[in-house]
Amino acid sequence: MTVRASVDGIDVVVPEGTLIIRAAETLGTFIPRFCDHPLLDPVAACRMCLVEIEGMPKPQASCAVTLTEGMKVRTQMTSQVAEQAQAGVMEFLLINHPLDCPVCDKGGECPLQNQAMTAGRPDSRFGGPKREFPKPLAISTEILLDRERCVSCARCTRFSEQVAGDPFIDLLERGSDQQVGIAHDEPFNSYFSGNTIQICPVGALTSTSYRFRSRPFDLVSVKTTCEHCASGCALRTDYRRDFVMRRLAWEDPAVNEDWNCDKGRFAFTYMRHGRLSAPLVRGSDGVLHEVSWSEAIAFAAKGLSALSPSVAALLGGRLTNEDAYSFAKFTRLVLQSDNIDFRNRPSSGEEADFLAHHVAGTGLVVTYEDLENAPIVLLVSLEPEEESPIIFLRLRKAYRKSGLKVAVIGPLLTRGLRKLGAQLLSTVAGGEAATIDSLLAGDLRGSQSVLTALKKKGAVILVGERAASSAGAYSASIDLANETGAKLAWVPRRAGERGALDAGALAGLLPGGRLMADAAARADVARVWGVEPSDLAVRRGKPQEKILREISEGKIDALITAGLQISDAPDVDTFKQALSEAKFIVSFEQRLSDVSSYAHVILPVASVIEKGGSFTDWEGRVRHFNRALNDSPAVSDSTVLGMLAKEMGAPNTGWRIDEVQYEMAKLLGEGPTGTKKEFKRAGAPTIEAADVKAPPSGSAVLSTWHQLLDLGVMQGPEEHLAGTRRPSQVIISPGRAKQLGVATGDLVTVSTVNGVVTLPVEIDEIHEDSVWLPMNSPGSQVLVTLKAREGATVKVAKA
Amino acid sequence: MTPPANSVSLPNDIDKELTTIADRYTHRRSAILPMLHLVQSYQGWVSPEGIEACARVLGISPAEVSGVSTFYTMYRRRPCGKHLIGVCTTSLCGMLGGDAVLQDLREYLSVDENGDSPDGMFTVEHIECQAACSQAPVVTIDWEFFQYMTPWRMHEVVADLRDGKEVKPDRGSTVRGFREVEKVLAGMELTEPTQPAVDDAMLAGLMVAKGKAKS
Amino acid sequence: MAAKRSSQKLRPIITEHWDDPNLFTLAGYQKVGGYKALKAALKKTPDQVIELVKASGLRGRGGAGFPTGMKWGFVPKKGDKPRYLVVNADESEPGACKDVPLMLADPHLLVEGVIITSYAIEAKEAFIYIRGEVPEAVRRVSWAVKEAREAGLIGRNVAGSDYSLEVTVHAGAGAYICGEETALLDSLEGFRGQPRLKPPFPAVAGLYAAPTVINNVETIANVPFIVTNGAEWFRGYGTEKSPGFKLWAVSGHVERPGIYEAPFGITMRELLDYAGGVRYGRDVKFWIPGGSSVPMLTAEHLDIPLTYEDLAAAGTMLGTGTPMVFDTTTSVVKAVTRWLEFYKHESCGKCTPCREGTYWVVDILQRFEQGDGKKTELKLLDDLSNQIEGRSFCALGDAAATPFPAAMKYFADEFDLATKTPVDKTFDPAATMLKSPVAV
Amino acid sequence: MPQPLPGFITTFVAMFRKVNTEQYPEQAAKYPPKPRFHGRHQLNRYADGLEKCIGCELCAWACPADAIYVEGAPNTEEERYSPGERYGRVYQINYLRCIFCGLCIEACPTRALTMTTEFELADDSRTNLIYEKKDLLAPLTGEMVPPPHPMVMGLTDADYYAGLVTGPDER
Repeated sequence: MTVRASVDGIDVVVPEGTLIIRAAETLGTFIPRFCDHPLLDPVAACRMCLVEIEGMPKPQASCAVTLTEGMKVRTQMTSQVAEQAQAGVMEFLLINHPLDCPVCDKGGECPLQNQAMTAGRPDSRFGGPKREFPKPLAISTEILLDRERCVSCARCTRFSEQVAGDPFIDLLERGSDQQVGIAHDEPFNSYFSGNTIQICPVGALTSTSYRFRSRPFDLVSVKTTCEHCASGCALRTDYRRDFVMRRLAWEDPAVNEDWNCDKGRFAFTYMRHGRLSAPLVRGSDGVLHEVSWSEAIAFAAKGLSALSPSVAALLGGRLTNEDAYSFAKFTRLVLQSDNIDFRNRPSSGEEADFLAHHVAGTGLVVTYEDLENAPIVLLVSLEPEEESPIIFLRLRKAYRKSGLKVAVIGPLLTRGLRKLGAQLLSTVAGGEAATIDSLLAGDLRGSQSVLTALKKKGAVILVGERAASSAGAYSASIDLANETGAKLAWVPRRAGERGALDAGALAGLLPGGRLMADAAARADVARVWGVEPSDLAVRRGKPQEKILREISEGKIDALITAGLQISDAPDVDTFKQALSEAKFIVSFEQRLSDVSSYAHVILPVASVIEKGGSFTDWEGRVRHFNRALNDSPAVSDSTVLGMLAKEMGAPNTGWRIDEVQYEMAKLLGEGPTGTKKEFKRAGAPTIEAADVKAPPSGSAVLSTWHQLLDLGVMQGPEEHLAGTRRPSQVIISPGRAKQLGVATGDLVTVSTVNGVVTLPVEIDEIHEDSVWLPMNSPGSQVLVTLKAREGATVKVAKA
Repeated sequence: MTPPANSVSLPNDIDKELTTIADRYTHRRSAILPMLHLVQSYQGWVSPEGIEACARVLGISPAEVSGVSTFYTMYRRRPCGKHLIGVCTTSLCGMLGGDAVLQDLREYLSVDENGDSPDGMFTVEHIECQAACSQAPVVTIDWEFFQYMTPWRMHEVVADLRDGKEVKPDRGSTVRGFREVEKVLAGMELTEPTQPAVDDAMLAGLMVAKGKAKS
Repeated sequence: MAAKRSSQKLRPIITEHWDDPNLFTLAGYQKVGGYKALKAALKKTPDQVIELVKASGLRGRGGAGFPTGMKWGFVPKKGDKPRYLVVNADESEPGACKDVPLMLADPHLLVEGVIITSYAIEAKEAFIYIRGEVPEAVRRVSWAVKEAREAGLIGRNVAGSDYSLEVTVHAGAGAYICGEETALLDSLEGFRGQPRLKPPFPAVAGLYAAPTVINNVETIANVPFIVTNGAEWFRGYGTEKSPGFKLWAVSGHVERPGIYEAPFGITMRELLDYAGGVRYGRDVKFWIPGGSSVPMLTAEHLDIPLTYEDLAAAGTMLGTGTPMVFDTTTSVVKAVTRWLEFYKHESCGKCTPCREGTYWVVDILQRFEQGDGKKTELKLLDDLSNQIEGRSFCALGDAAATPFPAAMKYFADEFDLATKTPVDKTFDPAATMLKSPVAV
Repeated sequence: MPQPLPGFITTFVAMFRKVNTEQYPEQAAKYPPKPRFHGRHQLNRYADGLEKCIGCELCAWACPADAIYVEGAPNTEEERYSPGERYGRVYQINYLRCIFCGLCIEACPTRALTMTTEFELADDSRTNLIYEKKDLLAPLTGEMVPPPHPMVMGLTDADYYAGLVTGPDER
């Protein structure tokens, strides 16, 4: 349904329910505004957008009135009434504004400043004392508030309440004393708090990390893609000279809309610190020495050539698509090996089969838009707010606007899940498959509505990477999708995982989900690479866990690692053992890491802003980005691999980014040159649901996942951001708390034979047999301390 | 903000009492105003502790409760004396004598900049219109109503309160103290009125109509 | 000075029994015929009651004067959402003093009106939102509700009928803005009492997003009388466009300030007469027909009939129908300053014109009060009033823009004088004070 | 008169006219630049020694030659260089690029940046011609105390901007 109306005498035809302010935008008429934001509910509080509507005695707020048939609207362009009304409101807004633009971080990109120029008076008639507040007020370690500058548009408070669901800031006081504020002792620790800075139409909200660092006119803005998680946010990276000064969300309606999370916004300084400037080679003295690139490449090439094909590549899931692809190609073509894995985290063979069958090279199957329009979204082994925050935001939007039903198979309703009004199908870790089976069989209590909804058109199942720790969970998810007709998507945590999978950085898989065992697929890949099919590695490789074991067993001799962190590995001891026993290790690093002390050659590579490339988000959407720091001498992994390949005498096929992207387009079916062919796909995994036994008394089944803000290396030295982390705590059920005789806040130990974690306890409605710990937070590094993965049985006791 | 020295703690079972108020409403958040009145009935102000208790019981954030509590003028930011004396100084009351009453009372009780008398017995403040302009100037003591106030009558009332004498307002119930009246507003105390609460102004027209008007 | 009986215009109807010492009790109320109207109403269908009130022409007594029956008729009767009645007993308008007296003197009249109204709109739940600063009204109305509940007039099967109703008395906490109906709803829902966007209108999506009728106390108090005596009887009072009678609460510099109940159409001169005239035989300087939010008039307007239509023609409004009278000892500059201080204090802060406009205007007016105004600022004040009026979110903003232009219209010379002389020098504050009836 | 004569006369007369040539550098002191001459920049101070520059970068923005580079930073209670919240931590003018147009001076909101009449800027090193903050800051005169130090007791940053500071704190 559309309506026809006129704005400034120009006819417009817009969908029914279109706000005047939006209709005017379609004509290119910008009506000034402060409180209006297209993704927030209208409030019409600032009164800046007043327009004249024929037949109405008073000017109306165009941000709150929808166009109706035949309505005649006149904006400030043609109406003196509207122009005067806006000028009057602007004059009022400025009387208490400190006009400290020269020292304000918003100065130069400030809607108030800009609109004061277009809609304001040239001079001020106000001579009285202005409102004054102590400034700035730190409402969290990351966000600072200048109340004097605030125009009470309530964008920040509405964002926090409506979009993020974290109403930790609210308007306090009233009348001319009205101000934004937090409650006593409860800071604005929302994962999405940085967005309020971006939507603040004045400089009232600024960040500690960017305060007074630079001015907008001094910055160069580049559109980039966030490298932190698989949500795939478009970012605006603003840099000055050689330093990134800040990051903002770039508007992308298909993915992150106008938002991003605080990790994506503030965690970028890791790129600056401790960067390697020259290659390092371990001398005969056992010490790493800086050498020239040619020396390093020659040394690495010699070492690898000697041991090839008894070589493996471990990638860690953080690489760009182009780099992961180059590794996939380098391993198969140059090293003649298929030992490659991008998963440096708890993983499983079932997962590899699932990915090969269902995910690799499928392109867009489930999108953000699908989530928004779904009748139900079932989450399996996924806590979206912690593990993929933009999925969380989209689910919350759908939950608020259209009552999307969210159901979750997991141990407890977390804060994030409560904000989605989610229904819990409670299970201990490891019981996911059994729960899905009984959901399908119809004998899970209270799940009938879930099953019914899953059978509706558009239903979605999202399964997280933690399903790898739960035998049968991936298989059961496929069954559930097949039985109900719901769409199934895989949500990894790291930005590089989906892209690495599509690029073929997994044993047995060539780019685009092609099976190495499939001759036709091999031939197709070989043709694009300009080689004979016989030039590619033949023997099927191993996943990471087996690779590490085979190094210790002497079956694999050399390793290439890229962006790897030992502490992320499911079995830290085995990893260290393997690294110490490997004959030759070439490590691609941005800075020294815990792998460096084992490496024989360290090749410094570019960070994500120093190279172009792409990430593929969980949807399968390829998110290209350009190089931001053009002057940086740093080189990408694929360039380095090219040098190595040349040195090792490999066929001269492309390693430059444009060549890589051309090949990828051909193989992955992207872009105009993409010619996606269908090849044989792997069969679905059919792992039976594990028997879930109740843990012995005094023990519990461990549930654990990464909190969004934790000890991750890429959150680096960013103290202000770290200050907004959620506290590390153990979650146990009320029953267990009673048994242990502990109250909220008491210390509780969680232990295995390997180690003990002691944390304050939080009592929540978690599955009776479960205990929850943060995976990698201060005081709780599960993989390192307990050496246990999700689903393990751990002892729980009062400290 | 640390609570002032003269702040008292909430009782241990405050959550239970707050819950009984919340349970009165199908939509529990509606109970927030009476709940804050209840907090004041214990503490004489709305403390951070009280805000957290309300937030806990209603399942909303403390910031939201703070937003509400700071919006309404009857919720106090600091502990109140035993009696809260409010003198109306909006147009009519102010001009008919409210200004003089307020100025005199502040001097008479030697109140500090916060309006507290040195003995902690009284807190004096100016209040906005009580919508009882026929009885101007209006003074409220613990929100009980006093009309046609003059400085010298104010002195008597204050002296009586200090001496612990029973003070009857011009309509309604005996003045008992700020915290006690907050219980009424919280809906936690329901007592049977025994006397009519009618004054001359309310009957003015009726008396004229009945020919009984005083001239 | 008492008015002659022969020309008596006063008609105590609502106030008829206010001097009865037992009226505030259920027994006392029933003795004078209370709750008979309820029984009569329950014999009619809800729609019949609405039709009756429509036919009576009853208009809202809260200030806007919207036809009550029409308001009730807007509530959709279909749909699965509950319907609510909310009584606006948040009387806070400077000048108004009628709802609180009504609740103190005759709480059961309000309760009976609430039951009938709820029945008419088929609400299962009614809220009486009483301003928190009047605990005595909270006590009395709460007690009346308790008595009515115990007498089977509230709760399941009201007075033996099929109809059930719950009534909740809710105390506010000090915010004039909550007299604005949508702000009241937000406050009642437990939020900051800031007004809401309209549409949706409360009749469609009000309390808890359900259909809601919001009526003023005095409006509701009229309902039992209309049910008992019929629409024709009601229309027998007042004028065509302003039918019925009204509690005229006269305040200010008069001999006997107080409530005078009379049909619409009575003049201020007559009311003044009943109230014993301006005290000490002084003259009227200016008067305000219905609360500080409506423009003031002067002595030359004393013969305008007090009706919605006649006052509108005179450039003002009936408002709450509670005239304030100021004699010649009053400084209009001071009066306007105080009103603006009130509006500044009570502005909710949501919209810019009201929040910032009142801040600015008060800053200027306070200097005028000190004799420190500038001539150019009079034009500025006029501009600012225009910038507030019609551009703010709700009627409070418009109200804040009312006092100055009206005062300027009649008393420009006083503002001129205030550019040089403090108002306390021009007008002795002592002279305008009340000589207390309880003076020593 | 024969043709060449007027020319010789002109030449002859000119020999007795006052010469316009200024002998530089011998007589430099005799011919100081005019007061409004656009010479080297200076970063001014308040009477107590605090810097006027707030690091707002408006000069850098205004500069048509892109000769100015500024980085701001927050003042703290312990370490204060200018009144108010912000000061210029890095201040560079590249005199290889500067065209002495003075637009930076117009842009400065605190009158921190002005131009002196100093014009002797020649150098044989590119590096030396990038003037740092220490090269540009006005010398401490009179009672001025070198920052960092607190603002004069009782004065606010607004008072500083209004020119109410007359000297260092008595303490």
